[in-house]
Amino acid sequence: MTFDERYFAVGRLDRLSYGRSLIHRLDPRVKVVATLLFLITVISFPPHEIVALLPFFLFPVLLLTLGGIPAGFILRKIVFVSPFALTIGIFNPVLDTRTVTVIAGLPISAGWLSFLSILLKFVLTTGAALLLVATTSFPGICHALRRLGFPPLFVSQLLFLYRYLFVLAEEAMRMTRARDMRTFGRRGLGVAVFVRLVGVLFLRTVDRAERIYGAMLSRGFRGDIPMLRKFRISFGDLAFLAAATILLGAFKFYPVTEGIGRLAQGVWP
Amino acid sequence: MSHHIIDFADVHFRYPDGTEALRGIRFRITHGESVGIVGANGAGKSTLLQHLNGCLLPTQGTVTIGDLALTARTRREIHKKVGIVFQNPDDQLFMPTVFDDVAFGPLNLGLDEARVRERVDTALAMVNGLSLRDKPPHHLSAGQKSAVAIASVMAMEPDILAMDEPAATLDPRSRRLLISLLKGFTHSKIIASHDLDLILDVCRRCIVIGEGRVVADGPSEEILTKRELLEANNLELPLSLQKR
Amino acid sequence: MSHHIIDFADVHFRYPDGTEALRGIRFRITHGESVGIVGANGAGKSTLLQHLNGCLLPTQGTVTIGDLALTARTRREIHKKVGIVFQNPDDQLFMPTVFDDVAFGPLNLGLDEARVRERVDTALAMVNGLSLRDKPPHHLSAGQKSAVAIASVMAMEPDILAMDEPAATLDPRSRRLLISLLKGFTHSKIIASHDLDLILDVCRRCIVIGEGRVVADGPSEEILTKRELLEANNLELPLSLQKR
Amino acid sequence: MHMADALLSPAVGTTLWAGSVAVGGYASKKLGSRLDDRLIPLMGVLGAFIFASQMINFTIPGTGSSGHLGGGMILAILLGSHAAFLVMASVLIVQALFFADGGLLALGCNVWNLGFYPCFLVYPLIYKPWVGDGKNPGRILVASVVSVVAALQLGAFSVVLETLASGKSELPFNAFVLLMQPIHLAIGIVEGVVTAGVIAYVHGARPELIESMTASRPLGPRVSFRKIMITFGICVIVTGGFLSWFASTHPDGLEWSIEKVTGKGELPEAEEGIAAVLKGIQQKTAFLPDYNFRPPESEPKTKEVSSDWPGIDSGTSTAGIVGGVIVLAMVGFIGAGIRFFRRGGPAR
Ligand SMILES: Nc1ncnc2c1ncn2[C@@H]1O[C@H](COP(=O)(O)OP(=O)(O)OP(=O)(O)O)[C@@H](O)[C@H]1O
Ligand SMILES: Nc1ncnc2c1ncn2[C@@H]1O[C@H](COP(=O)(O)OP(=O)(O)OP(=O)(O)O)[C@@H](O)[C@H]1O
Ligand SMILES: [Mg+2]
Ligand SMILES: [Mg+2]
Repeated sequence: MTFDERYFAVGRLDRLSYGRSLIHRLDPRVKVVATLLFLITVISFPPHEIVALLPFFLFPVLLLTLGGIPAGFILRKIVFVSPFALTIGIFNPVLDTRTVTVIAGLPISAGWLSFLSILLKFVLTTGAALLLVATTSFPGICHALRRLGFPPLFVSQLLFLYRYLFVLAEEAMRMTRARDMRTFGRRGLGVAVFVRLVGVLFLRTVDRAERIYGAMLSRGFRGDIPMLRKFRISFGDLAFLAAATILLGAFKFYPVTEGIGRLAQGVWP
Repeated sequence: MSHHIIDFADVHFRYPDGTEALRGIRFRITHGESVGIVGANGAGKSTLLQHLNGCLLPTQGTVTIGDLALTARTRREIHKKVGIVFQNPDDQLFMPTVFDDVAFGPLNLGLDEARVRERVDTALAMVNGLSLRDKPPHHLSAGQKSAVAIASVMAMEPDILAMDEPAATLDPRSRRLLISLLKGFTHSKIIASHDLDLILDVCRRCIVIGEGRVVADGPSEEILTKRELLEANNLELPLSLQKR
Repeated sequence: MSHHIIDFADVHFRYPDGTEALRGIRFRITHGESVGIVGANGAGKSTLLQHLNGCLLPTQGTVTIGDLALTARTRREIHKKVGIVFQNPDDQLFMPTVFDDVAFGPLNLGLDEARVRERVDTALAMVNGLSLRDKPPHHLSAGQKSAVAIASVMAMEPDILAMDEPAATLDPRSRRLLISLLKGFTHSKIIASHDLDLILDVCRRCIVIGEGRVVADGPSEEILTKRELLEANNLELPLSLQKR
Repeated sequence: MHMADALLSPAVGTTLWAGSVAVGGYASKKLGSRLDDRLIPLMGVLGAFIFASQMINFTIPGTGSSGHLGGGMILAILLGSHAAFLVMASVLIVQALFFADGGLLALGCNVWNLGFYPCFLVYPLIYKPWVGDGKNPGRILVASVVSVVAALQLGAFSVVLETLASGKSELPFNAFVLLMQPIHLAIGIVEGVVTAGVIAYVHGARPELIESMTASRPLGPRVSFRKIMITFGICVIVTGGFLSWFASTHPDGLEWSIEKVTGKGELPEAEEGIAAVLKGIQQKTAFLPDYNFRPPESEPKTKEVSSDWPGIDSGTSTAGIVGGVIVLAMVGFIGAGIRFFRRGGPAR
């Protein structure tokens, strides 16, 4: 099992962020801020809200299509991480059985409404996080964090984490592989060997940190990671942020869906 | 002895990111053969070797070891037969001391203590590593690690031996020692390496891999003297055949 | 130009676990020299190289680079002069993209943007790696990583270049490219390797290390043809000098 | 035990974000003031190590299932409170972004639950005093198990509080606690044993390593009383603020845990204000005047359905359904259209 399989194609997600689409080229800061606004707005709807959430799907769809991100891939990742929210949410229909409304003779309980609402919010929020990485790249997000005032120390070590994530995971994977090749049946798979494996990996990691530090020093490192990439907020970036804010506001404060529904009912009674 | 036969039938392998590392590998190795695998960086040698014991499973085609087709199910059976030495010895040494590491395989085979100790000593002696017995692997030099990794596989007495760049970090004497060790190993063996001189010494047959395909397959003396074939694959004549 | 001089005076080094890796190393390398360091596995080559830029500090004796004695204080000054390529490129490529990595050194030197870009391009072109510019290191093959690691050091335009087994993962063609790159580097260089043919091609002087001491020191042609000396140190004649 | 955005209300999310950012800023400042810059690669690489160690699994005796290492506690032991907290925050950021494990808003909660407790509470108050000079394997074992269990219990309990305070789940307090705590007790014991094993191994193999880390550790071997008080203070303020806010939205005290949460007072006052203003504007500008938009206050239905309810009558719900179908169709259409133009366009 490769690292990618274990963590459900992290490498692929990372690779998507090397794209050069319109969305990819937006300033990372703008995307981070817009994503946070989006999340807060979605989350701020009351527990039983459903219809008002639907227009928000416009955002992920725009990012997916304009950014050239495969929708199926993102969806599968969302499903992959859903168990916790589902487990907690599924109690709602059981515990809250008040009938709220009757649609076509079917009584709809409040619990089902709130469960569905959790599901929608889950898809929207999880999708937003994944799409942020897929269209911004992790280093881009790190730069944004730094410009947004996160301590340089924190951001630098975050970049190291990203860089060595793949290296160390592959290393761990190959160590496990070596162990599994020399274990037959259950022996050797227990905690005792595991603890040593992790211990060895830890020691190697620390040694590696030493060597990396040496390599950094020999290239003039003085406590600060310089970056050549400079981000300038362009008119396009501001326009994107403004448009996103206005749309989010509209979706939040006007019952768009219901309005359209009534409009449609008015037209086709 | 049909169980020492290795058969690759139209084996394809694609990495999760879409890299087509193997694109239709086909060969058959019979009992007692010694085969060298050569090719450019990124040609697919390591990927191929990892198919020998099911570390990777083909995305298309079949690998047969002895009379078992390689699948997720038969993997464990096959692990007992094939010993692989990986390119990076650090991947292979995971126990706190050299002794524990070499003993790990035999212990898991269920041998008793005396037998295990005997095997460990024999295997370490083979690679001239008896003095490293009680050292922790992360305190070894690169070449010492390689030697121990080889010992830890030899201690399992595999039917089929596969090695990926076994000599890259060894000093010339240890390399010679490895060559004689390999010559003395009478079962089937497969060795992937850029060290064409080693291949020429140890392997009677040589397979050239290029972009995931078998480009040439034949007696080493023949293949490794074809300058154009070699150069087309980022290789060159073995150094001992080059005039200075 | 005194600042390209390397002087080891009775250098000892003991690892925390008590291993005496260097036991009185003594040599002097002057400007423009090219020196090969050879020796058995575990002789102390990697340990010695790590003293060149203060990754390790001698437990006894002094290392002088140019006119500075190596201490914890002068380490930073010395880093600017010495570029080291480590045995494992993953330890060296620590930035998220190849470009950022190669630019790291020049940026720390305080160069302006245009100059940095120019240096990065020149360095990548040297190792035939321009096409890798925007890739993240974790998607490179072993050979490509080695090439980029070399570029990231060359971009610093060091006064002194040190490499530890630079050719171990390279295929024969890439190895040739490295050899010509090294031949073109006119400042001082030190290369530790078991690839005696590479040493013979690139280095005019050769130092043999054994058990942490200098065993022999002289012109490569001379040293690398002394069969007894070599064999006493787990080495042998370069393959291209061996008759087949 | 990662909180998900979908279970969170903005108030809870932002409160814990604020708490985590404050602690993170404090930790960075502490580290920065005595920064040994070799800590930067070390912290980063150890963050990666946490992921890597999770690639290695083991079989839990007797159950046949497999487990792996968690994170926070082992980092705290090896790096000290401040650095460990920052590393843990980074690990959680990467999990939120790459694995979509937890969400971005829930990040504040997760950093708090999985970083703050082990690093700033359990490590200095439980682990350090218990383990003593760290030379006795028995004490390491006991201290690790107790610490990991304590940290996980605190974390799990916080998840319960945060979820309930957000009011998205109908789970009663008792049931939720019964669901979370025992599971995490089991996990904690296994993880504690594993943590102890790793620490003991590292200590045996490279004693100087742990010692040197201890030496450069900002929170020295003697935990000062002042620091404990500060830590506790922050903790009390955040939890207190959090609980009082919670209490104010659920005025009937403990009854909320037994009766169903009726989802009252979801939005903070300010947003109500904005909403009111906007509604006023809407009425004044007579936007779509013919269509009867739901004015929540004007339709108080039965008593049990509180004012916050979407005021559903069959008319609005059919409008909602029709509208929903149309909105989704429109979104799909927009997506398909862009795809079409991108394919056919000059870009490819
Ligand atoms: N984990 C991986 N994910 C994606 N692609 C990979 C992975 N490992 C290897 N590859 C790619 O597969 C191809 C074959 O790689 P492989 O490691 O088999 O080459 P090799 O012949 O062993 O090269 P070398 O001589 O450098 O060891 C290369 O193009 C490489 O980039
Ligand atoms: N981190 C370490 N801790 C303790 N001992 C070490 C450590 N690293 C190396 N050694 C020991 O120091 C000696 C010199 O090791 P070094 O790595 O310098 O050898 P080398 O000449 O580079 O060998 P190789 O050719 O195998 O790379 C060896 O005996 C080795 O076991
Ligand atoms: Mg390979
Ligand atoms: Mg070495």
